[in-house]
Amino acid sequence: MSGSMEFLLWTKGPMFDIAIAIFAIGLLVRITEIFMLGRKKNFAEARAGEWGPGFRTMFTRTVADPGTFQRAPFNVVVGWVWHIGFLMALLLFLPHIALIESLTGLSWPALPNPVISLVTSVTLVALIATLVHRMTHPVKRRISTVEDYLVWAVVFAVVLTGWLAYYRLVNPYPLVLGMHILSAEIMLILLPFTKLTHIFTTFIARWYNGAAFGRKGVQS
Amino acid sequence: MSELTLERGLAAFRAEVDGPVAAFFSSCVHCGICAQACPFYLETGDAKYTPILKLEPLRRVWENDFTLWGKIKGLFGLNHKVTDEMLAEWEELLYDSCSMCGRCSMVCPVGNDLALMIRKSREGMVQAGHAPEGLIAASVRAIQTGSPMGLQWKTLAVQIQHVQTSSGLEVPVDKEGAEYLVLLSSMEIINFPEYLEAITKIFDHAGVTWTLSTQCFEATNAGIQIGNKDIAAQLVERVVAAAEKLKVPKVISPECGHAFTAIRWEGPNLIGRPYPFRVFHIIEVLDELRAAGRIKTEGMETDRLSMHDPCNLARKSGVIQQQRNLMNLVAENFVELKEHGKFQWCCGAGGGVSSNERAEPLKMAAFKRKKAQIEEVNPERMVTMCATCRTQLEEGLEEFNMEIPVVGLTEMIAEHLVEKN
Amino acid sequence: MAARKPTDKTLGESLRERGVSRRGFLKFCAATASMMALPPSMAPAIAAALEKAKRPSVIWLSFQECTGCTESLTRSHAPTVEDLILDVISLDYHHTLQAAAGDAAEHAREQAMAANPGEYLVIVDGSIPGPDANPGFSTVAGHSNYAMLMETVENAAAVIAVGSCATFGGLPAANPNPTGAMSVMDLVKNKPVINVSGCPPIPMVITGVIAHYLTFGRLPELDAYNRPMAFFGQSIHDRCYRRPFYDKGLFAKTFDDEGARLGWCLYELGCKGPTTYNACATMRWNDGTSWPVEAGHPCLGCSEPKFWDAGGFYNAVSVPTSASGMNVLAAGAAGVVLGGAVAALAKKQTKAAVAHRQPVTVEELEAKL
Amino acid sequence: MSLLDQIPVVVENGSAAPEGDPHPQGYGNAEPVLHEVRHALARLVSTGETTKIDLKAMPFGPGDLERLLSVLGTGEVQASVEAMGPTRVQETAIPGVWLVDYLNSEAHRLALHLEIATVPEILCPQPQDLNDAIAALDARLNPGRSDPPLAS
Repeated sequence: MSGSMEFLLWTKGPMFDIAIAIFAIGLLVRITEIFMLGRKKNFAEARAGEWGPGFRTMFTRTVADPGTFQRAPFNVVVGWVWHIGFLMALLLFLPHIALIESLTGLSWPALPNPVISLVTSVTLVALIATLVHRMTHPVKRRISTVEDYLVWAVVFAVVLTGWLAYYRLVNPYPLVLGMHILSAEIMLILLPFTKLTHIFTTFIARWYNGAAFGRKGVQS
Repeated sequence: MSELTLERGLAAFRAEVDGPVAAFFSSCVHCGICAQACPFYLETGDAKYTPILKLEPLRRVWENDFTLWGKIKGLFGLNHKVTDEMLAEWEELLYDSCSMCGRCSMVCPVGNDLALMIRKSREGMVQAGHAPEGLIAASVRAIQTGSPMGLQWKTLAVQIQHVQTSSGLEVPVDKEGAEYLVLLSSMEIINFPEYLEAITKIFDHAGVTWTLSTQCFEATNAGIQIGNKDIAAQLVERVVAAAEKLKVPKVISPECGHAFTAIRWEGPNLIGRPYPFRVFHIIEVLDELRAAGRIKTEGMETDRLSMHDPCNLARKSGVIQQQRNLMNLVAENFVELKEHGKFQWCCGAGGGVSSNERAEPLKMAAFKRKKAQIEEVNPERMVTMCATCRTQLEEGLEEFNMEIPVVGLTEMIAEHLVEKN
Repeated sequence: MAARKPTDKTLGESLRERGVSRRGFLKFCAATASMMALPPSMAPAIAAALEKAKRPSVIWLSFQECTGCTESLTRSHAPTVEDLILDVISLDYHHTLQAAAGDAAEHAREQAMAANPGEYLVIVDGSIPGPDANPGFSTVAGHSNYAMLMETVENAAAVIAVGSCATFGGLPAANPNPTGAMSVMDLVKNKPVINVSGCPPIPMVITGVIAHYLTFGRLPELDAYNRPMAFFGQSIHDRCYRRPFYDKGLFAKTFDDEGARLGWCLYELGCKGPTTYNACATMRWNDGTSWPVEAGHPCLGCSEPKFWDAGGFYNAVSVPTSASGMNVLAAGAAGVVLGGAVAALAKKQTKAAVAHRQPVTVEELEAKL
Repeated sequence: MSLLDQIPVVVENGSAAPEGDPHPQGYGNAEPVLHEVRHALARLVSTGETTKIDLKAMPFGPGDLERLLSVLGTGEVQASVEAMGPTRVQETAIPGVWLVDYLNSEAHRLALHLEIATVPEILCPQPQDLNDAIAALDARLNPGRSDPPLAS
């Protein structure tokens, strides 16, 4: 007997354990690789410290410089919209907070569900826009790999199934909730092995960037 | 005789992979924003010039040899290897179409320092025997003759003679214990001899003790441009030896961009030890003298002036405010280019592109970005502080029939010095 | 009660015989429609069907169960149920309710089966130790549950599984399922099986399903779990009067906070309403008085498969059933070790590469010119 | 639709809560039912179609039914039908909207309907009973006669 509820319980039980284990092991492997490689000692006289500029760049790089915004407004705006939408839905939707609390004991206030559902709808539209952009813009077409499309599909599936589950547009509900959880688990599993790693490593990369420029006296 | 091979190249690529490289490649999401910062892509519209794509060889080495996932893929033969053919194809991307201006490093949303990785990639390219002929020739000349252009002291000696005659001032040579050792670039000596006369006047005016060294006058470093530590380190060692011999506490890098980053930031790491002296760009020194009140000027330039920040000086070395202070000292009608300072646009000639003859068409294409910037503010003259940039600006403006003279900032300051009685 | 051949009279006739007026019949139909969760506009169709419906013989089998389902049924306050159970249907065997015992009781069952082959209904509550389990785990009159079930359904018209044990295995089948308990639909493959899940099911739903069968003479529309759509077609969440609070993001955080007092959504307190399909929100319990959510307690999801094994009753639906923060930490620690090993190896390689790095010479470069 | 305007229904305040109601306006399920009633009334007016709404099938929370009934109010007509226990019919303050409460002989509620009709169905004589009406009356007029009278 394998119905929708059994499927949901499988995604909430054994599959979740597998996914979270692969995610945690894989991600820590990745981050350990980076830090173990480290940097060589720098003998050049520094103009400024590395930590301050490094931390600043970790945050400031989130906002594009005005020139880049003018030259690639679509890239910047759509990228922003869907990232913020995804993060809001991930971190400020009550069921997700309950999940995080069960794993970590940490919790925070949620946004009202209609806000989240609106944000998710906008995110879906923005994600479709990014795909169209990737398939049509000459640079993005040229540099895109199978992985880019795979990752897009997984991220889109996570948001779409979440949206379908929220509006209960697929019956029975445990089926669509299970699909949502499963797609999120696939995303967790893929995360350490694809560009999704940037969710974590971008802050390391930005720090290195900010530190390298910072010690030369430029806030990058 | 040993030769440069793919294997040596791959080993060199591997030796360049460190924490930042791993973090950068782990983070790239293929958003393509770097292309929007690259004059070579923007002015040709060819997507192969997207900066991150230029780094594909290094990325493959990283993925195959430094990630668990890459090793697993390798077990099943699923990884993409770096081949000799690939490197041959990438030679154009890593040299001809990149001036290492670092603008992409400033805009990458995930914080990748792409220019750093280009520099690292060139190490592998040289070892694999895939560097452009022009840069190889310049490197060989630099090692063999002391100058990438094959210039010798006797040519400089003639210049010194001219300067002394026209200024009536002494050009100090091999003066032990001077405060500053002044380095020059071959291009300056040949194209812009005014520079030597200008600093002679300014230092005399400000009462600075300085000297040239017959042992080493060349500041430029072809090894940095081609991307080889061994060549670069030898060239740096010459400067260090000269400075140590003359016991100077400070060394001045001339109006040349890469020479400054080479001696200032890479040098100590190339030789593996800190310097016993400090390194300054001439603009830094002039601004310090200005701040100390040791430079007195009279009269102002009245025409509409704008300024080109050399990438190596501004974005890559943090010298941004100094040249503006000096401009304001002598120019009353100074207008900034729209994007300047750390967000300035490259002239298109840096990073060895100007020494790489076959890259000439790309170099001129990339210049169109600078040209558009200049057209926007429509100055009567351009001011800059890098001989390579200055040459490129002059050639480019001439190519497009724009009658805008280019002047060096140091010379302009020298022209306004208050005459001593 | 003795087994008897069902009369040839239709239900309509037998009601009128008992002096029910046409207005009374109309009222009966209205009540029946309400009980079957059908709209009032269906009353004429019900009236027409009742004019033709025959009384079926019913055999009720109880296996590994707690009698809660029977208790629920007999506490049904739907007032027509006495008529339905005692008069309208012919309940020929129910070992908890019937007066007869021992051989007489078993005889009644056999008689009912023999008298109405292919026409009698079998109602089952409780789960059944499967064919591979020790048959001695649960027996009635010396027959294993499995043997009795298979024998009884052989000539039945349909089987109605009542309660979560009969429908999904329920508590006996919960991990580790010591008796190898199985559900009716796991075992009965060649007869229609209608599932009326719940622990216990809403009494009105039990009688409603029986009423539907005997009114229309056919099975109601069923969902993927063979449950009647009329009662199980919508989730608790969709019909919950507290749903507007969910939609507005107003949640009770504890059982005694302000939100709980104001009747806000119980999602965070573990309500399984979103994944649970049942009619509690409209039919309610205790004569329509209230139901768990109205009483301030989250839905346990008792009418869904594996509800005993679906994680804590007081954990939100989104909370995984097994992983804990410790698992994540352990996996992370393993990652650090593994990553460290890989990186150390890579670093060793790099060091070797740097150490054996052959310096580039001018001669080598010249050779390229 | 001009007729509708004359009907004094104010559904906007439909969920106007009883005193001390802790819920903000707009909560509860009384208001949607009132809108359903409004649509049913429109149908009754334009096409004569009647509607029955099973209130027991509504996902009412505490107080919802009371709120609904307090909005509908009490009208002029009350009726009671004795058949399989009592059935109480109450006209609401909205003409055409009736509350029909079906109870069994033990006064347990079988069903609770809102009926939107000129007259609730349960009050009307059933067609088959009407067919037998003359015979029934004749039987009372002439208790002795056995031959049927002429049909009207």
